[in-house]
Amino acid sequence: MILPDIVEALLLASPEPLDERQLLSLLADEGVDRGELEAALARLRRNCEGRPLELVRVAGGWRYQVRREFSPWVSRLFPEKVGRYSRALLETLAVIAYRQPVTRGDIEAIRGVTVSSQIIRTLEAREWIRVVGHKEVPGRPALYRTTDKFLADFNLEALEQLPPLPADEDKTNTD
Amino acid sequence: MILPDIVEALLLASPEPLDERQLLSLLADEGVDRGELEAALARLRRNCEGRPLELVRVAGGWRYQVRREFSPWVSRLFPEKVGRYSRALLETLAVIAYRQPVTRGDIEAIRGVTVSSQIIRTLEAREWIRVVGHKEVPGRPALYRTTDKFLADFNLEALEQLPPLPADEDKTNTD
Amino acid sequence: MTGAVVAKVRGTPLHEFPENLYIPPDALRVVLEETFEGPLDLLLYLIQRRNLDIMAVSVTEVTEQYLGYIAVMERLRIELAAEYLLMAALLAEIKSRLLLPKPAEEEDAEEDPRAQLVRRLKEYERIKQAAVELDGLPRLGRDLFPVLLTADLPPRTPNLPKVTVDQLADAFRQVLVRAERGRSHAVPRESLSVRARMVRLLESLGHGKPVAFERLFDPGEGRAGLVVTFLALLELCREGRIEVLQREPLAPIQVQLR
Repeated sequence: MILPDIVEALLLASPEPLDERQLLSLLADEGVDRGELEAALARLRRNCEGRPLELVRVAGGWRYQVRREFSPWVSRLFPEKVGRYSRALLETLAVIAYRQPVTRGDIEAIRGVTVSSQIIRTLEAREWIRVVGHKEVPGRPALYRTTDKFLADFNLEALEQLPPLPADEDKTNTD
Repeated sequence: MILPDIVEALLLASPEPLDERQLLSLLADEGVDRGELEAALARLRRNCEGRPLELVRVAGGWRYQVRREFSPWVSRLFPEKVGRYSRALLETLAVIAYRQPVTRGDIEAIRGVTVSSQIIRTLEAREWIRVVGHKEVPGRPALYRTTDKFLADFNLEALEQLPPLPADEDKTNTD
Repeated sequence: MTGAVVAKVRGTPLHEFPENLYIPPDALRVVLEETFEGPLDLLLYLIQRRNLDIMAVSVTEVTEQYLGYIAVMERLRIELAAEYLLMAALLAEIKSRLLLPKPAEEEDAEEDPRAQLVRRLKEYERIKQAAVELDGLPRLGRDLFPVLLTADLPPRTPNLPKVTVDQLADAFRQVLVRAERGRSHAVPRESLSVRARMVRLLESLGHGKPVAFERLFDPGEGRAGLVVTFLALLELCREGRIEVLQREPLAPIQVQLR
């Protein structure tokens, strides 16, 4: 058995992305070191060239996925999942992603409308956001942050990879 | 896009195996015929040679799977939880081991609580106890003994090797 | 705008918002509820329709238009979300300030509501844009699909719990200790609980009517409890406090106070 094959087998069979630390611990008996693992991962990435799947690094680890070009066909497998979200949900998610941690009050101040509990529940059910604490103001409102699963589901490794917000020339946005 | 790539993408992303009929209906817009599909599948099978995954025909259709040779590593992804036996089970087994042959009534008298049939079944399923006869009293209750497998599993050659119980000699001496 | 459906009114698509203030009355509610994400969004639309920069916008003009919408809504008695009315009040205030000469010393007293509004509009515009871009990112389940393969694993021998001989000896010691404890305290405790059970039985028979024999037993108590109840019944019989009746052979047994 050679290392890249074993790593490929692990990543293909894992329901969740696996990061380097997890892979090294799965391969502890074989005494694989980090350098060898990284070389194996690099090789597996190259092996995907010209193939319908790709190996990507997202938040949480490495994941094999079918390339975007094939979504017209693959999405036919999941006709019920349209994957369309309302503007209200996307705007709420955007406020949390770009301004985290935020309370519902913060979201309402930015969007100018009440935040529906349904939207918050949907975002929590998708595990895209979670409560990370409470703001020390009267009522102790919950503070929301996005999760690693949010990043992974949007094909991102870190928050810094989010598309930049349009420039804020006049710096009126304090605090 | 070429047909084998599309079929590969579909099979890699599908949670269930796909048979030829399903694949043809997913590719209806492309006007793929059965011969072309079969050629694509044959090619995909060949492409797997020497790789950690294989394309196999199972009851529901075609599916990619990780080869058996990789199970030593892949099974580490799914560690099995080792259960624990309840105190009631251990005590029942202990009473049978130290006081055999015993009836359920004897076990209940010693432990002071009812013996669940589930426990007796579990112990019989592990082949640690078995019925060796019936007590000649009304109802003719079954008499249980431990088995040779019990001795083997507990690393004993004979019942005499069971740890001696100080309380056995002087039953009132219970500090 | 032309081409894209901006709203549907009873199934008829509207391809653009009518110029000026006229919106078919039926459409107004739909437009406000489904096309705009609130008053900031409506204001942004009014500004962008003129292709203007937020900073350069004539507050007076936008305010006129916004208040115009609100006035139509009120005339049609369409219930408006509170946020729209709040914005109308803010705009009215800004407009009134612009009409009045500004006293110089009030400059820094509080933030100019116009500047505040512009700041909010810009922040909202940024988030609105960010939401569009977020939606444009390749998303798992829509554009990208995770590969999760079945692994061909050999059947596993079930991983049965392990027990050592010491654990077994331990378990038996515990049984013996418990049995011993049970014996030494058995007599006083048992007689006490029979006494108590007799009192309870007398209470439950207190209303004088006969009670079915089985109803006096609670199977949930377990063997010991059932035995205590039975002993209590026998004791009550012996003392002549209760009588046990059976109208004919195999008929239900009944218990009542004597």
